[in-house]
Amino acid sequence: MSAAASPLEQMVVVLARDLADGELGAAGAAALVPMAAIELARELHAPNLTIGGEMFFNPQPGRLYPSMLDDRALGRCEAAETFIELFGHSHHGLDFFFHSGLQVDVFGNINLHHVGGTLHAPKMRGPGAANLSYCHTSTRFYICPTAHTARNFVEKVDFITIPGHLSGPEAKRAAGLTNEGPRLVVTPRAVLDFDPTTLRMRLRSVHAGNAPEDVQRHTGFDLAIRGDVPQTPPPTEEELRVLQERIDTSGALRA
Amino acid sequence: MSAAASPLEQMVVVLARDLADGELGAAGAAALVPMAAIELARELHAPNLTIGGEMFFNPQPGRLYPSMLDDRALGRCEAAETFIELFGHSHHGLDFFFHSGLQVDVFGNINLHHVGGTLHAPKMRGPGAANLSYCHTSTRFYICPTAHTARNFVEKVDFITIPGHLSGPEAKRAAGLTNEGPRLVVTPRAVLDFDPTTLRMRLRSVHAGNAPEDVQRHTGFDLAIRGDVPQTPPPTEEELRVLQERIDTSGALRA
Amino acid sequence: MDGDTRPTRRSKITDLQEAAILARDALRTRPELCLGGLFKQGRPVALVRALLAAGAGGLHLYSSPGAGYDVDLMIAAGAVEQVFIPGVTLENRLCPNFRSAVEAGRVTAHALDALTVVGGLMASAHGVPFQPIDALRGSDVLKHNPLLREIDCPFTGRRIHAVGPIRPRVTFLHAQEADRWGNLRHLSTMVYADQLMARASDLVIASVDRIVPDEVILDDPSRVTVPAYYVDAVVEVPYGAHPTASFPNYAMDEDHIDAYADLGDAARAGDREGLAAYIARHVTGPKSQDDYIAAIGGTAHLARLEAEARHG
Amino acid sequence: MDGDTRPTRRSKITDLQEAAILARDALRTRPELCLGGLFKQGRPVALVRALLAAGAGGLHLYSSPGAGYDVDLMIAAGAVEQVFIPGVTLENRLCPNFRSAVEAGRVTAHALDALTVVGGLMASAHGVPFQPIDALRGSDVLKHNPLLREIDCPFTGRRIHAVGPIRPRVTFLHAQEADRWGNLRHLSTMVYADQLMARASDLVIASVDRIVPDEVILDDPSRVTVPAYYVDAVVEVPYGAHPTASFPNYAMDEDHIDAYADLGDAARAGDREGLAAYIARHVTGPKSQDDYIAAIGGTAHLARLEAEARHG
Repeated sequence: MSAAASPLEQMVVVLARDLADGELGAAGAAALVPMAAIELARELHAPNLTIGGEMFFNPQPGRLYPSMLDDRALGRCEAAETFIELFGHSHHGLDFFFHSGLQVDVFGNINLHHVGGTLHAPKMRGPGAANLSYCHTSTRFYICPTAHTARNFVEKVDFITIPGHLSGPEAKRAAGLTNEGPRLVVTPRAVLDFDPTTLRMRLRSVHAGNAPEDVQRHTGFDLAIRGDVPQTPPPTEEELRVLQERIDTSGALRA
Repeated sequence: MSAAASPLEQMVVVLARDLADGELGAAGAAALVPMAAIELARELHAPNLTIGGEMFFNPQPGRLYPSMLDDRALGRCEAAETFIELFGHSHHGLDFFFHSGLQVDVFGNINLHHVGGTLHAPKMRGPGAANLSYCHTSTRFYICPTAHTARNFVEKVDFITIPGHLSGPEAKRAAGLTNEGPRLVVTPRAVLDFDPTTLRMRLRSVHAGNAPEDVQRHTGFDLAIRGDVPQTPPPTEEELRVLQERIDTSGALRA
Repeated sequence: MDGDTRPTRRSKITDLQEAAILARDALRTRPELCLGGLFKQGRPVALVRALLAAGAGGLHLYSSPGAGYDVDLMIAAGAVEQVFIPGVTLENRLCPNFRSAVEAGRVTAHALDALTVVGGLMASAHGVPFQPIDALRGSDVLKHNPLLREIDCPFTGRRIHAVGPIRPRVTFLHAQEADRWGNLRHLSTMVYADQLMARASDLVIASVDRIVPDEVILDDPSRVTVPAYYVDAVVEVPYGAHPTASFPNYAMDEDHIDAYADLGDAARAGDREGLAAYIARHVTGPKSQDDYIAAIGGTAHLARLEAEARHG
Repeated sequence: MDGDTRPTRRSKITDLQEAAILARDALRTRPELCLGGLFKQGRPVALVRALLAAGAGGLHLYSSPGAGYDVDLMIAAGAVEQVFIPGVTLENRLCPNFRSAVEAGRVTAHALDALTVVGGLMASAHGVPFQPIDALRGSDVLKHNPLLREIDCPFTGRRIHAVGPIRPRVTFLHAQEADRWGNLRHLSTMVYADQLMARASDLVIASVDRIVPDEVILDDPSRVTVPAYYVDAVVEVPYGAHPTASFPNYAMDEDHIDAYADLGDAARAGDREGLAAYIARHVTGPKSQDDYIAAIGGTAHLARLEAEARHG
């Protein structure tokens, strides 16, 4: 069954494995992959992981939805909150959060505001983003765009909506970003992480069917590939079965 | 029927007549008389008066309770709030509020903290008070103690829990108390108000059966009685009937 | 005087046209309009359409921190000057008219974050001159955010942020139920910032799926989400949130929103005819909500959204 | 591995004794205890008794801004050093042991106001270093209030007040229902500051009239007043709020509180025997809530309070 895993399923499994029991975390705006990852972790090894911080706790959506902020997904959950409580969570922080964006750069900074031009005279205006705080009040976050191309993986974003590692350790310290920040970048092609010294992104593993040079070709900056790049451990049979039978009941991750 | 009005009923009627349609107000801690007054005003001439600001709106208690902060009285109301919303109301202010206390002085200052000694070495420690803000964020307030003696009506309170007119117009201005403050003092014996120039308390009318000199004798400061003191207009038949039949159904104001 | 003749309490029930005129006139004194709900749920879209039909313009738009269809529609109708909403998106795709208008410089879209907007509404609701914020760092949004200030924290000595009160002149909300006095009940699980906005705003107008008897409110006061004190007018508008959702009554109409977005994308590409026809058919054309319902496919179409809300 | 064997989520259900020991040990690190409810409703009195029986001392007491019986009882038991509650009263009469202890200098009762306490809890819940307050003027309380500071408002330039975070080490709450995970449902109309306290505190322990199945919570999430995330332990304690009320289940026991206050007044006048016997009988004596119920007159007595809650 694991051979048949879709790229999004592979992403979900990588992320789920990194979430620990007892943690508090939320999925962010592009919820499909993150929510599946959280639910999979809860099913398999983290029954005391709490989904919270986005105005609801521990939803039981029955299937996956691209948006996880309305009653379609949240009608059945353990408790509802409002933006006032979200204000508090944003300050107290979560254990983990998820982001994606129009552009991601080599330091894991994320742009959701504009590509080209300036903020008020943009060539292309993006959606902006509401939640800027969890990226640094939370212990860590994950970047998980569902596309991985040389257009969205750029050397330097045009606008830092969500700070990742800024321009490295010194800039991060100067800005008061004291938490880990982006830990992993999980895409349909590969898993990337950050060099602990420079905080530049590097290739950690490639998913089945992707060669390191392919990943480099689809990335707009140098991944500094040296030597062999391991393959991402594929989903186990158990992981895939639970994911498909209990979480992604409508097959959204395989569409 | 009006001849039979009890002193508390007389107080209720005086207060009710001073409340206007469309206003927002609350009863305060010693709720019996104030809540009856608000309800009577709503029944007779102020159907759009909103009871609010104390974590609930427009209760329908069925009868009067000495405390109006629990579900006995509030189980049936239009909406419930919490102390966070009370925090907001306390800043935005009400149209009217009610207070009473251990001591009331000639400027309408109220003491609920201690009589004799100091705050931390009191001769007699009172209950303190939670709500210090409505006395000045609200347009006006009423003082309505259910006792009127030379012991609780004093020249100067030992501790200003609730500021009335402080020591007069200048002190009030200096403290930033820009609203009317205490408008009327309504007791079981009389109605008192404040000289607009000095803001000292003076006798406005005496309830049926009370001579001005009796009121003076039971007041610990000079009421500066000059000439005739009018009698408080007694409750009308209508006022008393509505009060007894629809509001004070258990006769708490006549006990 | 007959003792049983009690004076009469004023009902706050009005109709869409009157509500729109009330809002339009208030917004002429200060153009700050705030919209309830979030993205595709609980948005007061019927009130928005009525306001557009009544001829509002030059608006400064606020919302809970995420909005899409209605904001895009108001921009398409030329009614918006500035947008103070952190995230503007249809979620599955970008907002076409928002994007065009900002790229063309016709609309200013401020760079904001959720805490600034929520904090500003909190300051207004609480009646304090500002709300401290201590969770914003590193983002370029901080360089542009027009509502934020840096202050020295009097307790910690650190540099932190603060936002002054955001006090919308008019807020539109959509709830599932209200009584005639304006006590609102959100029966949906998610209520977002609706309660906060109601407390923070000058004038609050709510649409509801239905008006309920007084007793429904009195028998369960804990269910009232927005007390009538904060509400100035209430309008019963069946499907008043369409094409957004009003759970548990009806789901969002994703197909409608997608078709609208296709017209917006066509307009971006130079063909404005379809978008103009959409606005004529859905916004300026309908004389009533019944007309609007007919225009979107009638009750058979809405029955599908109701079924989806019930069964997922 | 059997795919149907899911890992097990931890229940937060515990018993009174364990809850008391948890609280007592936490309070040794910082003695700030906060009590839910207000005056005679929703006070976590069974938890208070258990804590007293477990031997707490030197406490700093917080609460929503008004408290009475339980605070007085803790003072009578010698467990309290400082009181940070604006109003301490039995409403129809003064608190006898509070009064005696403050007059004798055994307990420090700070002069505070509601906005300072609520604002401090708000700052803690919101995670900000302070809460501005702009509605305190003219009171002598401002000269003594230990939690308040004057600051220059960065927006208006005016002198206003600010309060830093109040973060209780332990908060006790009483609610009517919870699931085993600790999701609380207040079925009473009034919830006061319970939600705020839960969000503001380090360790939250709740007593409930009954534990309900998970489905009760999931089928109506809007009814959950305090999400389990904020709750560390939950104890099912029938009549756990007695002698205060737990509406709609049972009313306050005014007679019990009055009889207690008479003993307190006697103690003030020099006769401490009755009060000591009361504490032995109700606080240190009972081995369980069943023992306590027997001590207060058994289920027949409580049936009257239940009837009063139903019929007023």
